[in-house]
Amino acid sequence: MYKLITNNPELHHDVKNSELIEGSALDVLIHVRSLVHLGSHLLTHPLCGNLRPNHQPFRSILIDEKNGLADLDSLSLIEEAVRIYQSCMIITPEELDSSTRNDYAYIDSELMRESLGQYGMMKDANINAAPLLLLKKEVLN
Amino acid sequence: MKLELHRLSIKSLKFGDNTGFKDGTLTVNKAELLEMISEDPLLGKNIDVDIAMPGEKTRIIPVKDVIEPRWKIEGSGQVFPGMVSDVETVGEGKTLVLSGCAVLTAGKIVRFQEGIIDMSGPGADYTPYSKTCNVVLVLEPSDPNMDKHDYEKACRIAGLKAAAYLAKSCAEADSESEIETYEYADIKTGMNSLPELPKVGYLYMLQTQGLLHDTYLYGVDVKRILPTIISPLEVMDGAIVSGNCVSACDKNSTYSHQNNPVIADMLKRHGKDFNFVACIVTNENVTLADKRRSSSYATKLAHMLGLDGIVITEEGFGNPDADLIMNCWKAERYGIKTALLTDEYAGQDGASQSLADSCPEGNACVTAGNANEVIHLPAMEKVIGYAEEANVIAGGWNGSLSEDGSITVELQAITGSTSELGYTKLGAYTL
Amino acid sequence: MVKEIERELPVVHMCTIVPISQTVGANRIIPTIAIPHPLGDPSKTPEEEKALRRKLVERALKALQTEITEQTVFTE
Amino acid sequence: MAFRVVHYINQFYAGIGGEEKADYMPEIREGVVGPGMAFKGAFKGGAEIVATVICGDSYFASNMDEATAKILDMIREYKPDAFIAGPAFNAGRYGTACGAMCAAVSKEFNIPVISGMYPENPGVEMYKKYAWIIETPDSAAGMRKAVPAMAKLALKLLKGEAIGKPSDEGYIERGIRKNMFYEKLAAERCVDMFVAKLKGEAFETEYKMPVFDRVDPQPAVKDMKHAVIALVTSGGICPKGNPDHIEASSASKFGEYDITGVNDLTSETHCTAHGGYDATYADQNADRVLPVDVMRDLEREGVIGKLHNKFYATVGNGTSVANAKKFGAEIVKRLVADGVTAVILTST
Repeated sequence: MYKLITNNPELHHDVKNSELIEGSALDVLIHVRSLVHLGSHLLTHPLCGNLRPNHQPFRSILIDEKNGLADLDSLSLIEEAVRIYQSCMIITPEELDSSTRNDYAYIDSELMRESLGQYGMMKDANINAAPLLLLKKEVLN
Repeated sequence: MKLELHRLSIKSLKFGDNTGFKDGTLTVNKAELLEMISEDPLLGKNIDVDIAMPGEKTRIIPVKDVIEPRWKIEGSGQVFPGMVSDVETVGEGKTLVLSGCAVLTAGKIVRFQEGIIDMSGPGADYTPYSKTCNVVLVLEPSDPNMDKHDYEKACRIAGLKAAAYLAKSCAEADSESEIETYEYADIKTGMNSLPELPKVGYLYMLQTQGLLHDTYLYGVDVKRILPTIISPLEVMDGAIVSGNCVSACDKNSTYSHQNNPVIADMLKRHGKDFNFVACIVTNENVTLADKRRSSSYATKLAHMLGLDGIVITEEGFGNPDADLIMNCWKAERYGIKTALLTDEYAGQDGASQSLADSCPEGNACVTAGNANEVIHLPAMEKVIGYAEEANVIAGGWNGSLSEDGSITVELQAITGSTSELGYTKLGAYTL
Repeated sequence: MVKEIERELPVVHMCTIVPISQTVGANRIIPTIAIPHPLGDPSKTPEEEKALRRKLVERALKALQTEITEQTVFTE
Repeated sequence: MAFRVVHYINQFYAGIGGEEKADYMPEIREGVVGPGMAFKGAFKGGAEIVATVICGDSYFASNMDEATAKILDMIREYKPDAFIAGPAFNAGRYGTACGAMCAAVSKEFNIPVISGMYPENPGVEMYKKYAWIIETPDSAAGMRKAVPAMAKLALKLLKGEAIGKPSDEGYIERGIRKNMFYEKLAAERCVDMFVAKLKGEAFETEYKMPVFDRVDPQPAVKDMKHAVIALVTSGGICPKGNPDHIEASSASKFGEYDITGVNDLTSETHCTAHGGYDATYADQNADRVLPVDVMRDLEREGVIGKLHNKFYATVGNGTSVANAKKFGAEIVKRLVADGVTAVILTST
């Protein structure tokens, strides 16, 4: 069963099967780690986005919830992500002003939408990635 | 395939009545350029064009993309195919290049993206774009609440249009250009020539994680492709365009794609040290299934081509490290030797582990430096853009901008400082 | 840790993620049930759980009594 | 004006005495004591030892937190520009004390800290990240080599000069990444390295990825019925309340626990100290990680000779390779001394 684990309320509301973690990005990672230990597989990379922990207070991870032997790829990715988050300063959503927080939440949601769409997880099925760019006219010729 | 790059060397910039080239100076008709950019209803009224020259006490912040002005004067297709021109295949014929010149797009998209370019001082040493004569577009959306995808696209297109326009306007000066010729054989011929040399390729990883993390190939969003083969000459005509902004230090600007130094060096050594057969373009997606698929497919292409070795370059940090490592060990298991080009996030003290993933096969790894190292950038006389963005930019923090106008940031915030295409001389060693 | 022990005494490594065990240099390896409960299974009755644990420990003792020359994973 | 340096030495180098005086309490003396004289010469007036801290090795080892705090207080009023500890050569406890003090001083005063040790001194693995440790020979006979190298590096650091690679400066690699501008573009360096690798020529990677070595398997246990089997775990199982305060991650110690007469681990008696996994299951029944119940049954049935009456536990999560190695070596030493035949190591 696919499930999103997130501390981003904005995304939580838009997704079919989602668990909202009240806490930091690290809390999300640790919760996901426990699930991976019990056999869940990661469907998205836990460090999605080209951002250091101190630049991303939100984390959203899509998993395939299962019981059984831990998946090695998932395990090494989640353990590594936890290690990285524990090794440096992190920011929590609460300590940000609302405009910055919204930007972070927005980016986090954006980065997940594509993957969530692929796995049929969006409540609003119309949300698809931007269509291939076509220009109205040949501006330069 | 044969491509001639006709290089016009730009030594200075000025505004004037007619956009064109004379005696090393590129004159820009500001009104005409602004008018062309403003055609896009997504861009606001307060857009501006400015000039920044090497050595000036000028800071540009926040910079989104850097583009080298190019224009095809002969041959099929046109520069930036699928973006500001038709989708026809490029990479042959004659392309005019305004060497030493760059178009910079500046402006806020979301709050913490983009980078800093200082035209002089200590920061200038770290970015290749302090040495170019820069035409800076300062952009804003027509509606502050505009969808960020739309605005990112508008900024991206504005930069490409400006770059094409500037080069096109210099076409009459073609007779003054210096000509560089590149030839690239089809794979069959390439394979059969130079039988004594190892056959090698270049695995070109592109950032493709979503908004602000996308790259386009002939206008196609690269996250939707299976890894594919491209000739190095197509890259020079702008077949690959950057649409990503985060972590200024190691995003590959459109300029660095057009001038990809790995391709340049491999072409130079083709026929001497190896037989350079093909570039393979691959993506860096978010889902693990995509990562596995792309790495398996890209390395399978290398295997199908019978390559003996590949150079792999990464774009970005963290999540793409997983793609880099998968590409590395999957290629090595086919018996394909690899060399990797990446950068490091070893923390401000340099004591953390540099990469988020590793494999024992990655035993030939060059890095473009530690992006977390802190640098102090003294105040400049002129700031193009918004200095306060230093406090929210990736690599900066609240308080990065001092009252005296100086900025303390990680190298991360400087555009192109740890280019993973290897476009700088920066590197790291272990103390 | 397992390598340092192996320098002096025979050791069997019971762990859930076999490749990690291989990476850290264990020679006799027994795959176990799950990371938070390698030698148990909370979904079973206490009796069943203990029987399962016994089976795994017996496998470990068998591994210790088996001559090997390279890394070996004992699955029965 | 010369830079101010505070020097740390143990009771032996202060001329107070050997092992019998190792519980000597920390004190600080103005000026130079013992090997400080040699530094004085090596500094050539560029720096001056303003005070010397003396502390017994045993005292430091058994009162680390207290000793560290006390010494930091003593140093404070001397306003040092740099801190030098040792050299400790191959003396383990002295090296550990030097390393610990360097780390503490660096953190508290943010000044350069320099020590000198033989590469196998345990202080090296533990503290090389926090201090510049000059590589020395294994005994005090190497003093004449060690002091000038330490003094030279200290002066360089004090003057804010760039520090070269470990092999150039003589210090032990700290594992800290430092940027520099190379002669060539990174792209060209990468293609150079690529060509060398293709041709099978020697090349030096710019970033070393972790690699692992191997140990040959021990011969099998011949006589299980008379064997003594010990349990060891990296899953953090310990008596309830974690009496040794084993850290939830990046453990700096392991615990040794007596299970004489214990037939079963229960939620009343044992728990896990491990912070790297959901502890619910191990806290409910620690046999799920450390199978004492089954081992007792097997002992009673005569399948094994005996379950060793002590088990050893640490936390594998985030623990440095150096520490894990050290724990392994120490544990096996004790097991061999106790006549153990073979080991079951469980991990989570």
